[in-house]
Amino acid sequence: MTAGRLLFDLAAAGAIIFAGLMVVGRNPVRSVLSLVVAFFALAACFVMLLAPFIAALQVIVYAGAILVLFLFVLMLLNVGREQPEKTGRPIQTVLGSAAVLVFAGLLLGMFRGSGAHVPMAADPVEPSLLGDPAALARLLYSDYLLHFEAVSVLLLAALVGAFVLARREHAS
Amino acid sequence: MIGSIPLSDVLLVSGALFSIGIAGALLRRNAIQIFLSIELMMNAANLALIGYGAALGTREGQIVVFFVIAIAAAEAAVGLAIFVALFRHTETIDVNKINLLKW
Amino acid sequence: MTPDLVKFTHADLAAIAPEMVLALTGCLILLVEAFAPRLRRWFATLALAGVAGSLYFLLEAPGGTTFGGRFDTSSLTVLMGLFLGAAAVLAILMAKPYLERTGEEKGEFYALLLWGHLGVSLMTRGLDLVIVFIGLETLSLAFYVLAGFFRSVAASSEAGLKYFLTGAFGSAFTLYGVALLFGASGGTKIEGFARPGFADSPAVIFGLLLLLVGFGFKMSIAPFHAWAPDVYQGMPTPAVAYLSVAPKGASLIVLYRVFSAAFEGGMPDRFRTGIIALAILSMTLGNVVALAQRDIKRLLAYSGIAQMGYVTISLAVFGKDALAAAIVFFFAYLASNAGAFAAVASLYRDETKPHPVALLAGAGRRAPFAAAVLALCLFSLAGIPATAGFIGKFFLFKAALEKGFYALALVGIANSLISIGYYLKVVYILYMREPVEADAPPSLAPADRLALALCAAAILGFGIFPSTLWEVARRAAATLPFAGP
Amino acid sequence: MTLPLWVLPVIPLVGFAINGLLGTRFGKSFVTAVGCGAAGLVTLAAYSRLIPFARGDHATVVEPVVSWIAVANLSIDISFRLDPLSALMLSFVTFVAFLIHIYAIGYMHHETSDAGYARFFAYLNLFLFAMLTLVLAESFLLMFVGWEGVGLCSYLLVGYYFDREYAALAGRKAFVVNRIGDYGFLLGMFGIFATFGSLNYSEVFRKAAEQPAQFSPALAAICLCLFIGAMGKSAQVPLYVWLPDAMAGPTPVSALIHAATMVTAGVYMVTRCNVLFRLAPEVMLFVAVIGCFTALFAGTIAVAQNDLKKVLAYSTISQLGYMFLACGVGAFTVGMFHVLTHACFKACLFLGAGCVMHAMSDDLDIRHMGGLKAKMPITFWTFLAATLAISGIPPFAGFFSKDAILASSFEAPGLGKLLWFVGLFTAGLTAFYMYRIVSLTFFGQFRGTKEQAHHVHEAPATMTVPLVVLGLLSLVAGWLGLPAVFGEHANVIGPFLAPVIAPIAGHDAAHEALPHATEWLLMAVSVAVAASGLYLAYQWYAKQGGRAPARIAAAMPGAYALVADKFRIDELYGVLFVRPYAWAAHTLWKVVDVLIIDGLLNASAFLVELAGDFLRFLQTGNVRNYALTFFLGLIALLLFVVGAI
Amino acid sequence: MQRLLADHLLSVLVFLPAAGALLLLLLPRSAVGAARAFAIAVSLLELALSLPLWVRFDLAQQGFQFREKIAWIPQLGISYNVGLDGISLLLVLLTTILTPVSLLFSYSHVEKEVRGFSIAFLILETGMLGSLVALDLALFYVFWEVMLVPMYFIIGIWGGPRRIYASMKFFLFTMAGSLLMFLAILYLAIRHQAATGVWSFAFEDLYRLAFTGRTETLLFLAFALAFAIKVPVFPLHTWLPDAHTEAPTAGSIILAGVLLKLGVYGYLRFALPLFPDAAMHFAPWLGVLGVIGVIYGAAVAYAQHDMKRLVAYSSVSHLGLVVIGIGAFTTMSLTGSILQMINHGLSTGALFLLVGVLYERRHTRELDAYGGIAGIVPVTTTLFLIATLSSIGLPGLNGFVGEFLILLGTWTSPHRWWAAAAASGVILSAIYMLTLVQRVFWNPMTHEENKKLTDIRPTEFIAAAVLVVLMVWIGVRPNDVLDRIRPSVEHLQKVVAAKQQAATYTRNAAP
Repeated sequence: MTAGRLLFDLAAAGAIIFAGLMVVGRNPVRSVLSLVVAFFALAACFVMLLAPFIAALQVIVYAGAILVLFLFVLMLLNVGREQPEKTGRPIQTVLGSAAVLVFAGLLLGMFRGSGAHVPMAADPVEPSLLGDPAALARLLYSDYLLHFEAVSVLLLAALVGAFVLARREHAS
Repeated sequence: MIGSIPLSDVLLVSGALFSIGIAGALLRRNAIQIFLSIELMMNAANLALIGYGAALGTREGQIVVFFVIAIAAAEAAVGLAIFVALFRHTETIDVNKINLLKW
Repeated sequence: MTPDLVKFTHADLAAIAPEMVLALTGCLILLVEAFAPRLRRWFATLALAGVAGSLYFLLEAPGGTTFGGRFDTSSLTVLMGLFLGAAAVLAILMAKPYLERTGEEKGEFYALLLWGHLGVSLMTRGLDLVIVFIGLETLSLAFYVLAGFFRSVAASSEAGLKYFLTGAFGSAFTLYGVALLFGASGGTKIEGFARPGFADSPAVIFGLLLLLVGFGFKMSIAPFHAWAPDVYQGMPTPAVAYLSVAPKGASLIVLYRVFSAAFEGGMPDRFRTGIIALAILSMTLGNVVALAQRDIKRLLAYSGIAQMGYVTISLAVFGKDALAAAIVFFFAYLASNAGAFAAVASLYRDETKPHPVALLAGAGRRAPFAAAVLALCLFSLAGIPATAGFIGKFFLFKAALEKGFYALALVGIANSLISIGYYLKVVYILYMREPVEADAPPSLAPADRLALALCAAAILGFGIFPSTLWEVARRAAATLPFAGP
Repeated sequence: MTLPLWVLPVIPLVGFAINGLLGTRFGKSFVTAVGCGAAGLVTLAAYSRLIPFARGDHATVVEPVVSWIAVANLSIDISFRLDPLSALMLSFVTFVAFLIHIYAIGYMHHETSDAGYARFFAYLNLFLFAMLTLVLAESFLLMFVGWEGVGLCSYLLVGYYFDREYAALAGRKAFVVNRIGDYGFLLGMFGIFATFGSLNYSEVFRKAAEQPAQFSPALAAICLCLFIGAMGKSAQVPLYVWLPDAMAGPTPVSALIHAATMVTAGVYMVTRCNVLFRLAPEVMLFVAVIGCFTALFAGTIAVAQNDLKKVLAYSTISQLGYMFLACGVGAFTVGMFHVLTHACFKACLFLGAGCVMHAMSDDLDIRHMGGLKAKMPITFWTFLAATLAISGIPPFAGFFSKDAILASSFEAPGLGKLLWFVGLFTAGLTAFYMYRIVSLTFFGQFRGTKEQAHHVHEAPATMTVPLVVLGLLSLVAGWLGLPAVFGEHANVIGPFLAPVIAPIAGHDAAHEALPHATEWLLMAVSVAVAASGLYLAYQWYAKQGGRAPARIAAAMPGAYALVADKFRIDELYGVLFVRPYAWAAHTLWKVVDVLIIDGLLNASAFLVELAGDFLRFLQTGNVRNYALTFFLGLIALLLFVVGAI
Repeated sequence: MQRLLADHLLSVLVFLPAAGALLLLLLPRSAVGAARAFAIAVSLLELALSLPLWVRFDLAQQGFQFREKIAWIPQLGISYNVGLDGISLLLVLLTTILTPVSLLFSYSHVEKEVRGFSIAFLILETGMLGSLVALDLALFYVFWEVMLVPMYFIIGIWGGPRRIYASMKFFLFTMAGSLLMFLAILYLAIRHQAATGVWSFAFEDLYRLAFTGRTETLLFLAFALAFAIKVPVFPLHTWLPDAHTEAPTAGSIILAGVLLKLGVYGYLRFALPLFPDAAMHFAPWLGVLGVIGVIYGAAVAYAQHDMKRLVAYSSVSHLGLVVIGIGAFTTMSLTGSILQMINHGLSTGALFLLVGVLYERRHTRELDAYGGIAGIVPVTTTLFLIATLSSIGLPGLNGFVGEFLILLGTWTSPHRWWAAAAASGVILSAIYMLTLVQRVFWNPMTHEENKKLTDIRPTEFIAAAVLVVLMVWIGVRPNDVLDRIRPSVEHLQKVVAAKQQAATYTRNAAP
């Protein structure tokens, strides 16, 4: 039981707990916030898993940018806390939760079983160097160049799309 | 094993988070909360990727996560824009109330 | 690890050129929109030029894999590129008059269409699941927006929401599947799956199923179809015309790529049975529910679900000829379905309202050409001989019977009988009902006329002279490694 | 040079074609010329062949014209045959037909429309064509052509007044009932072909006569079928019902088709097939019994009828019964002899009735007539001659033929005596009812309306001349067949027809003639019976004005009504066949077609639609449900695929 | 041009109408008269071109003539492969005769969408001719289905009040059958490929395949169902009365005249030679269904109040007879059946035409709406009477010869009682047809409006007269036709017998 192990477990536990809160909470603002916490916890896990750079991204981009954006929108639309189901169609809830349990059972069962056995890479990277940003960057601009270009288009599309949808009609 | 952390634990956590995300997506009615749950699902995937990558001893996992984060950001932008656009019509983002198109 | 930073060869450039052209055309259109709005009349032309250019480069591109074996240029990708290009061209052609009628002639539409098209083409060409995933997301993002493009129309925005939520949900599963496969194969390259016994581990099966579900969602295979009718109904018709064809073809190719690599020992029986179940469910549900539809776009959506059921037969049969058959089927489906949507786009006066089938009454006399093409497309979808649709089914069922899937073929046949029920219903309304609307449908715009003519020509052309297409498709299919013959 | 036989049918056919196509345009006189011209021409042509034939050695002539149907081992030629039998038929068919054509000129005079007039003569010619084909045919199939042809013409001519419902109905009835007979004929032909491998007379009869043992087993059935055909055509019980109704046609038609020629086709056919019939004795017996019964049955009905033509119709049926009786007891020549004589006097009777009808302005009810003797003498005398003939009073024609029939039935083994007795009784009956109508029509006081009274007049020459000719014939025609007692060669017709009755190997055709004494006795008896019948009728109707019969009728009303209603056979058939069929047809349609078959189909279609209507509501419009279905689908797959591993 | 007609006569015949239809597309929709005239002209030209077939047809030759073969989908050995034998020759001529007849009749009666009507009709003719000459099963299937679409439109657009239901029923019924046949055809080709390593859909090649009992049974049933629906064999007939009743006159003529025959034709051409054992095994069923059809059709016809419906059911009865002839499978009965197809085409065609003549004037088909009109419309009456007599098989007209041959041939087959039972049709047909004649043309005139009826028009008269002339001709000189049928029938029987032996041989050889 090393310190790293302990930290990971704590962070994981935190992530799961706050994720749970995010889901059960009726108040959207509260669930955003709990998700922020969950993401921080996840970032911690990433660090434990030798991916400090990603952890940083996780904090900056996800917890920072994205979820803040969520908050903005929430404020903008000031939607209150979700009303309890009046329509009384419990089938969605019942079936949904049952299904989720089954799925979790399958997935986790698979992981507990043989699912976790993975082949070692041909030339495994020295663990301490795994998270090395320079190496990551080099990889990004060499093997993953195409992905990089593609994502640029994706972002552009998202940008333009968001603009199209959200701008006020000045024409009319 | 990644350091002292067995891969299976990492995967179990990721699986748990993924399932929680699904639960949220299925049980919440507020579009934004649904979308949050979906973000959680993607993060669960990220965790699995990082775990695998570390266990395999390759950086590819991290790279993938890098892209996933970018995609998630883009998705968020578009998604929220859609919510806003829709909200202009319906004054709500409770998906139970949004069913013009059906049958 | 090589010291030099950027690895970008001429080969890579040549390979990626088509996508670049698309991306740049999109940007160009936006720039024109921003700085010379008077030129908006030329957007469509520009977009067409862009597609044409990308096709040109696609045909020029030297074969083989690039970007470190992550990007494919082969007879398969070229053929699919043509397929997608054709879809894009048709969409653009019908978009111009459509947007003019609705006063929404914005450059963004074309730009997003082109970028989405880019994403789809990445899906067909990527040899790396991450590329595929990025392509998928690009497509999705672009079309989430296009679905909600008519911000002034509640239905459109709702379509956007529904497509977005379900789409994001679906791609989360896809992503998780990618993660699992990455873990199991130690990389994201598809070729990495081609390892003996790879498909034995549950994690891999799990991942493959997640992919199947994720892409099945894009193909709108039942039970992952539910988004399609609503989205089609609310989405601008030209975008639907593209969305209802191109991504489906690309998704099938992706699945074929992945499975052909992963199942080098042949597809496990239970996996296959699962796919068969999807096929049957999709065909039956699509056809039966389509019988009950009142809105032409929803009807076409369900018909599309059923048609994808037929395609899934090919996936279940899983082999060179099956893939070739599926490709032929997709070309037929492109001509018929896009043609149908083109006709619908040109036959309805008010785009922002629903499109009840009943409004088509009397169109046979008021808009003879559009109506005739619509009828032709429907007959083709129904698989009446001398149309492309028949040829598609012909090869599909041949493949199925060849591998001994008799029951599946029988179900397919039974379904095409049901399908005739609703296709003929539309034809009958077109030609045998007195008009209900006072004013005739809008006069046919040249672009629409061209689109319709192209579809009709393709339907009859493929229907009467299918051998070339079949030859090409088989050569294309041969580029994938299949277990056994 | 001799005229080829095929010309004979063709002449009237041409007449038919001309009148049918152009008749309406060129008016009555043209039609008359063509119609009667054709009839006359064909008569001349016929006799140009008959006279040499009769003079010569009566050798059978077969003249093939052209192959008609040739498939596999079936090869039917259009070929014609002239032998004593067909010669006999030919002789009177053409001649009587010609006379009746002439008569029709006068009779149809009052037909207003040229179209109708042309139609009438065209049909008459067509009938002549069919009848000649029937008579001259060399193969069963060709005979069947004529057979159906005459049926068609009877249908067309009975329904000549198409705008009168009863006429239209009668026509249809005639055709359908005949078709029932034809059904038998067809099966008979199939049997013949299956047995003999051919349908040509010469071949079939040769084979049958050569190896009777080999074929006789099949022949019972075949002959039965053939006889069913004959029953239809020659109006035998139970298929006689069409003939009385057929009187709805114009009287010349009744005379020509329903008395003289067509209805005797059955007898002709049976005689033609005598070789086959003689090999099927049980069928022969059946024929005899049916004939005998029909004679009696129809005779009985005739007694109580008041419609002049109806009485004649029933008497025709009864006389046809006699003919079959003759055939049944093996006296085919005698049967044919009666055909000949009957043709003469029955035609005469009908034409006479036609004149009366003409005079009474189409009223046929004998109760309205009376005392016409003075006003229309020619009609009366000819009618009387014919009546005496049919009643069998020597030396009139009927006497000889009928007496021959009675004699041959008397000498027949088995039931012979019984048949003879019934025949004899019927003879008396015949005399009675025939003289009954004579009395009621021509004697006593006129009982019709005023205008009828002064409208009554003798018919024009075109009508009376044929009457006279036929009257004479009904006197002399019988002398062709004087019984043996008048000397060896007294009987002309018997030897003339003898060659038709081919000897059958192993069957001895020769039967010993009756002793003369017996023969005289039989004659005496039959004459006595006939005479008493006449006398009774004269007493009751001419003298006492019908009080006695009225008393009898009053005494047993039920029986009288039954007879007067023709034993209500039509009603019986209605209940047994007609209405059940109509009911079955309707039920089959409504139940099997509409309810069951279409019901099943529409139901299945409806179920599919219903499923669609139900399933579409799974599309709730709520995106969460969509996500759920998606997820459930995934789980199902996982459980099925991964769960298994 | 000369060469074209010499070597590619069949192709010219098949595609000329389609070409005509394309040209019609160029006409403006308003050019009604032109469209009419053009369509008739094309169909007449077609007729003229088809006559050389009759002349140049070599009676001595038993196999197919006027052969043409061009690769179509070479990868699967599918080829444009056409030819003609006696059976198809007659049906082709029937088609080329009935099409102008129908168009001629429609000349004065179709006002709505004349161009569309003409186009549909010409395409229909291409479809019919194509499926009559196709010797490649894929090709056959294509033409077979192509016929469906124009007929669907003809019924659906120019039909009567219940035309929608009728057209839908017609389409679905036929589809239901042919889809199974489609699978069967594919399976055959696959088996051929498996056996020989070569793809082929050509009839001659597939003919060489031998199957185990069960497979052959299934395949045969798949084929037989498709054809039985088209014929139609009881109890698959219920689409026919509706289709006939609702279709416009011209449609009914073609439907009864040609389309139904294609069912029988397909059975003779494909089902029998390909699966002789199964066919022989099921022949008794076929015969029984035929007998039922004869009697049932006749009975139900008698119960009808609607002239067209009555004639439609009479078709069920007549084709039942044809089916019996095929079931009996003697040379005579087969010949009779084929001749009877032609006869039925002529007589029923004429009946529908003349019913149409009345309908166009009075706009009702109810028997009770007529009565006593013989005096008003003598010519129509006469023609109708002749058609009736032909249809009830009066000797001297065409109907009799066919009927007689079928019945006699059946009688000489082991199934004597079929003939005995079916011969009763002689009586029943007389009952319903004469009832029709009586109630329509005879009887007292009860409806004043009938007094104003006008007699047949020249165009109508020509159309009907052609048919009547043919009836008489075939009735008097049946040999002209029989000579052309006989060789093909004998050939067919030889082929079937040969394959039966071969098949049994291979089956015994197989372990």
